[in-house]
Amino acid sequence: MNTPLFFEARQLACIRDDRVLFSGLDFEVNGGQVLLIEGPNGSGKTSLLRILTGLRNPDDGELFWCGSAVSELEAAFYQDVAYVGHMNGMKDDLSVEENLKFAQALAIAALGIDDSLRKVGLDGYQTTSIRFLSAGQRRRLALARLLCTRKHLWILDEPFTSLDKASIKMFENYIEDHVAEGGIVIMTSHHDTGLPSKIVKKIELQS
Amino acid sequence: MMKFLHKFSSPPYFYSISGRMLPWLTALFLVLLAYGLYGGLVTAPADYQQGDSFRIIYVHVPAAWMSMFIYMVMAVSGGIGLIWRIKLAEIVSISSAPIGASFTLLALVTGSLWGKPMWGTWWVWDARLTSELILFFLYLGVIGLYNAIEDNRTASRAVAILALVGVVNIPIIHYSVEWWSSLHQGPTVTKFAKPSIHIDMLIPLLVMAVAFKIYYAIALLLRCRNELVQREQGSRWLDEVLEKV
Amino acid sequence: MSEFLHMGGYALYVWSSYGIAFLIMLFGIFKPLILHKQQLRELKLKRQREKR
Amino acid sequence: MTSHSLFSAFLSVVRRDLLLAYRHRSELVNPLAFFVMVVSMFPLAVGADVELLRRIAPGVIWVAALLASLLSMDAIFRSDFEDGSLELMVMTPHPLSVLVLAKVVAHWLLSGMPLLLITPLLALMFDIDVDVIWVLLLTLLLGTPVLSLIGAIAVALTVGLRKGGVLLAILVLPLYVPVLIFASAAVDSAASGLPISGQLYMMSAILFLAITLTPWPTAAALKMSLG
Repeated sequence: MNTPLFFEARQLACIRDDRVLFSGLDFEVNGGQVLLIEGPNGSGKTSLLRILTGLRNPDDGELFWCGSAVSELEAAFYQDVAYVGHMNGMKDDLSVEENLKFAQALAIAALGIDDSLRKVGLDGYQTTSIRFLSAGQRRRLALARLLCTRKHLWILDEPFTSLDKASIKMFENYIEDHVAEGGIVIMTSHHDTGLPSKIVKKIELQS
Repeated sequence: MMKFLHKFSSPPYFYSISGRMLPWLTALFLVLLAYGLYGGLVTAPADYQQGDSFRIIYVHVPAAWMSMFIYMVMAVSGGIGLIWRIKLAEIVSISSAPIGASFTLLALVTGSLWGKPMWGTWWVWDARLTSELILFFLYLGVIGLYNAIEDNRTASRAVAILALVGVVNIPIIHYSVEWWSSLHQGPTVTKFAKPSIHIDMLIPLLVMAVAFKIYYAIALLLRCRNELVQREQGSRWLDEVLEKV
Repeated sequence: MSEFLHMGGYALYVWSSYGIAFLIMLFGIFKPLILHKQQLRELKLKRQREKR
Repeated sequence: MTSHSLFSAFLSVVRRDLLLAYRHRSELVNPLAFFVMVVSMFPLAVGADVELLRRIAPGVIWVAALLASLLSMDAIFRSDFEDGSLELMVMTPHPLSVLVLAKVVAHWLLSGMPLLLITPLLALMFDIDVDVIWVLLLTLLLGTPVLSLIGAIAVALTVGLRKGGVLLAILVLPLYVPVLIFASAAVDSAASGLPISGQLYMMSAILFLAITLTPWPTAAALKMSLG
């Protein structure tokens, strides 16, 4: 990753059902950093993430990726950003391999599918249909999707839900690797992460 | 121009301006209406073919014109609201829908009331009336979509998209219905060609048309104010408005 | 006057057209007016409740 | 950097949707069964007088085709919306309207084309002679894609709603009027030996207009429903 990565939000605001979830929100994240968004339920964490991904328009404020406004970048921004929301975005009727192949078809392929699956401990599940995977396995598959496509910015909404201790540790390791290579991770999480504090930057959303 | 538009679109300013304009508009509407009705019902000579039943055009034709005009306004203001996110444009767009639908309904009803004495049937598959019927369905779609979505802002964006798609389709629908009616009806003069317009007949028609536009402005401002108050419930500028309640 | 009302035999159609037009347009004005009064009254009550 | 070209992304979306439908191929029969049933209702309703049936056949078959495609329309975005894959499709470097076009093409192949295959069978039910059946098939070939393309806009507008079904029909049926008029008229005049080129030109014009114009509002509506 040659160009220095830099994601900035200025004066973000979000209103839902006539209630101001947050306003005047500023933050910056540089390459090699993890931004942890904390706050009680209903404080707008998910809405904020959906605004950062561009899926939802902010009621006010502007987003900047590597210096230029996201609203102008559009395609170039989506080239670099990956999102793991509450729903994993996998088709139940397709097999593990088919889902990952489709994800790669819409982005730039990075790691091979077999390598990605081995890294998340899903090797051998290539042909099984997603329908038969447990919630934890599906979450690990979402991680595999992140590994097998080249994305600088990861936006993760409660990535560790339904994962056991070992899997959480594994997920955190890959987050550290990604950030070590200069990538950026923006995530929300209920339980405190085992990530080293020097790379973690926190912001708090009031309810 | 943009500065004015921006100032005009600030809710408190719009609320007070519309409040002051409404009485004048109502007065103007009543004057024009009186003149138009008097012209249409009294001074205009009866049509040599249709007799006095032609006087229905003074309601039917302006209503039909308004149904089309309001759909255009709805689509344009919806587009402005969608592209530049001007809240007032969204409010104008969605407030116009029910008014447009009522004019379309009025055009259909008066059209069939006009058709009965002439052709003995309440409904004539005439090109203009059929296009009007389809326009009514388009309005029902717009209103149905708006009511189906809870969040006001998303609903207005959905309505704007549908109205823009509708406005592109209206000419195509109109052309195909015209062609269809000439196919089945034979090349007679279309039944609803306006009777040979004598100057005394035309003036009241134009006056009524302007009166209907003023009426649309009044109804639109009233609905916009309601929509505005509903969306700005939390804001402070409503305080002194509430004092007077 | 009665001749005027007679409308050359089309009284039913002409006057019902104008009657319906009058009703629809009246409804289009008074419904939002009444709704507006109601809306402001409700909002005032709601704000008073919140202040307490 | 092997960035996949737009066309290969288009193809992968179409391939994925066809694969998904193949996994549930029994469901593909439903719109067809509905189409056949609706058409067969008419002789029961209006009587078996062959002359009458032959006259109303084009209109009946076309209205049934229209309703059948409307029924299967909801599936275009519904499952993608619910399992989150629609969000991932929005977040790709490729313009959403092209991916939307891919989904509509896949939907047409699964719901529009089968109607064409079964229509000759139905046409025999109404004693339509062979060369008119060809014209009927041609109008369906030109018309059913337009039904999918325009229908996709309404589906995108109502995908976020629980009770979108009936509303979908209300939004879309007025927009189907031109296709219905020109298609039925083409078959009608073919039956009486009149030239049909005018109608077919109009239908092709409407088809190309739909292909070029409808993906934009559909993409905008999807982004709005996701927001």
